[in-house]
Amino acid sequence: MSFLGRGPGSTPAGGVNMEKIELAVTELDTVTDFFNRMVSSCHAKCISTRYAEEDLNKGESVCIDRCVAKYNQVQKKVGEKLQSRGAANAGATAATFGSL
Amino acid sequence: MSFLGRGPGSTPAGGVNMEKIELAVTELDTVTDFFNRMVSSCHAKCISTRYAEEDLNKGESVCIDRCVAKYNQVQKKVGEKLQSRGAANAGATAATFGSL
Amino acid sequence: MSFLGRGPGSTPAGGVNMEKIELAVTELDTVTDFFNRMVSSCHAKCISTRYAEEDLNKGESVCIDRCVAKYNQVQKKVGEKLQSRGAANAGATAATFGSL
Amino acid sequence: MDFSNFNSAEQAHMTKIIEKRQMQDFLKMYSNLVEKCFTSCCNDFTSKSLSSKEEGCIMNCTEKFIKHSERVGARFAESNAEAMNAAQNPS
Amino acid sequence: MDFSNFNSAEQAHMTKIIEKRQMQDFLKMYSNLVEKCFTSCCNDFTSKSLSSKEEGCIMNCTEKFIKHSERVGARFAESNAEAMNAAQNPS
Amino acid sequence: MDFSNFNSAEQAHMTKIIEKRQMQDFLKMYSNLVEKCFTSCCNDFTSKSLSSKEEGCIMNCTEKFIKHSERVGARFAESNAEAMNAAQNPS
Repeated sequence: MSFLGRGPGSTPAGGVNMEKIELAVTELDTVTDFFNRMVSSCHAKCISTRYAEEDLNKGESVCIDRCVAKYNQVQKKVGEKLQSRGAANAGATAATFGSL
Repeated sequence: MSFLGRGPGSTPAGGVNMEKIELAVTELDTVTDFFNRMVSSCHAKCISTRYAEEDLNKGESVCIDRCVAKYNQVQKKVGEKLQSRGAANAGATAATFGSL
Repeated sequence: MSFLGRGPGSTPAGGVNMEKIELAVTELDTVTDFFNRMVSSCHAKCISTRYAEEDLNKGESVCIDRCVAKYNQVQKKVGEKLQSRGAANAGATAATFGSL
Repeated sequence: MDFSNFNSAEQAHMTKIIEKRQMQDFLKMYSNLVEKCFTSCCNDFTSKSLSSKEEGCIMNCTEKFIKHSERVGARFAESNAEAMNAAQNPS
Repeated sequence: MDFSNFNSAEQAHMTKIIEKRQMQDFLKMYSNLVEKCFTSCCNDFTSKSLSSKEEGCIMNCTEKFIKHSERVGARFAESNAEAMNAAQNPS
Repeated sequence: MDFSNFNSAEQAHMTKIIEKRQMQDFLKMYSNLVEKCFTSCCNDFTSKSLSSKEEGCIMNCTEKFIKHSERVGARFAESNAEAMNAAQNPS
């Protein structure tokens, strides 16, 4: 993905603004990753792993609804905290490549 | 990978059909992911984590062989179920981008 | 990433050697993956998940320092072992595509 | 996501990418589901064939995971719609 | 990593890539942190709102993870510097 | 996988991609193995040096993982060959 801007499609003549596309793809991948982790986390919290039946029972269904609501709240809280901390650079890239 | 089709190599003149290459790469990545999860799952089921010796003992070896056989059967069963359910759209992409 | 070499930027005229860039990106991704796993492993070993306070306590801080030191030693030992074993081909790619 | 500021060439390009991602997401979900159901259902390695009990467990695990994902997806879509509404109509 | 053998066009290219990776890494860390703190802090699903206890736990979990990552990053950078030194000045 | 319908330019291209993937897979396996063996073998953080017991555990863990992967790979290749045979010679 990182090299999109170098493809022939990035020329304005093609009518496609590759920067815009690339941003949309990053957003898509981020939403997908977030959703998949929510599915996995709520599965761990709500679904019994005995698998004696194939339908969600009442308790599981209610648990899922609340789990999604709470997960969204956690995402908001963590996001606010990260923003207030300006924590964008706490990763390996910063630790290793600070001096390029 | 998603942008292959836009590279200069996609012109028929180059002699390389990028659609075909891209499909093969998706298949390669899928098989690799499947294999890595099988290695990891069978490791968890069969290998003692005390690590008192460096060789697989008899019990571990037999367990691995059966584990691979069962894992392959599970893959087949899950695949049939997914196919009969037509479950291709149960992901985040569908939930978020259904209306493009 | 695998297709970099086909972009227009790979022509020497552009002044950018895409092979070199690609190698550097692989190195960057490897270091990042290694670092993220170290963060995650040392978090599991050192940080209490009760989250009664927001600061690292003395015990956690000392534990982190030693954990990073040990993790680096493990990386070295495993790397030496892999090198002496010539284990580069133990993956799915080899198992499936040995005959291309 | 809002693509109203995309021209038609950009929309066509984005549609192609989304279709590719959907296929990749499906394959990843499949692979993940095999691992999850295998881990939950298979604990006896005295035989190399799935027992009927294990097979039933696998079927229920798969079906339940799909229903779970669908329910999470529905709730997720609702909360996204609400958030978009709230952004457009600040009270 | 050593970029001294990169010409200026290559350095500019690499800088762009690194910036993009930093954004992606940040988003992945965010997503991972939400999952980790949710898993540690939320265990009661009799309500759909975070309790104040859960909220406090989430805040501490986030803050502590950042401090943890920073400390690991600092030790990691030190050991990389040492390794580079040792490579350049073999005794 | 069957590449018989690939022309020579496509085979050359695919070979390059496979080689690159093999390197990436190896690096990922290495990184994963470090994490796995560290997690299983290191549980004492009263010292910053590996004890000889921990070091022995790491060596056995690595060796055993390689042997495990090779055995899984061999069984996997056999079952792929069988499946391909069955597809070509339906009884």
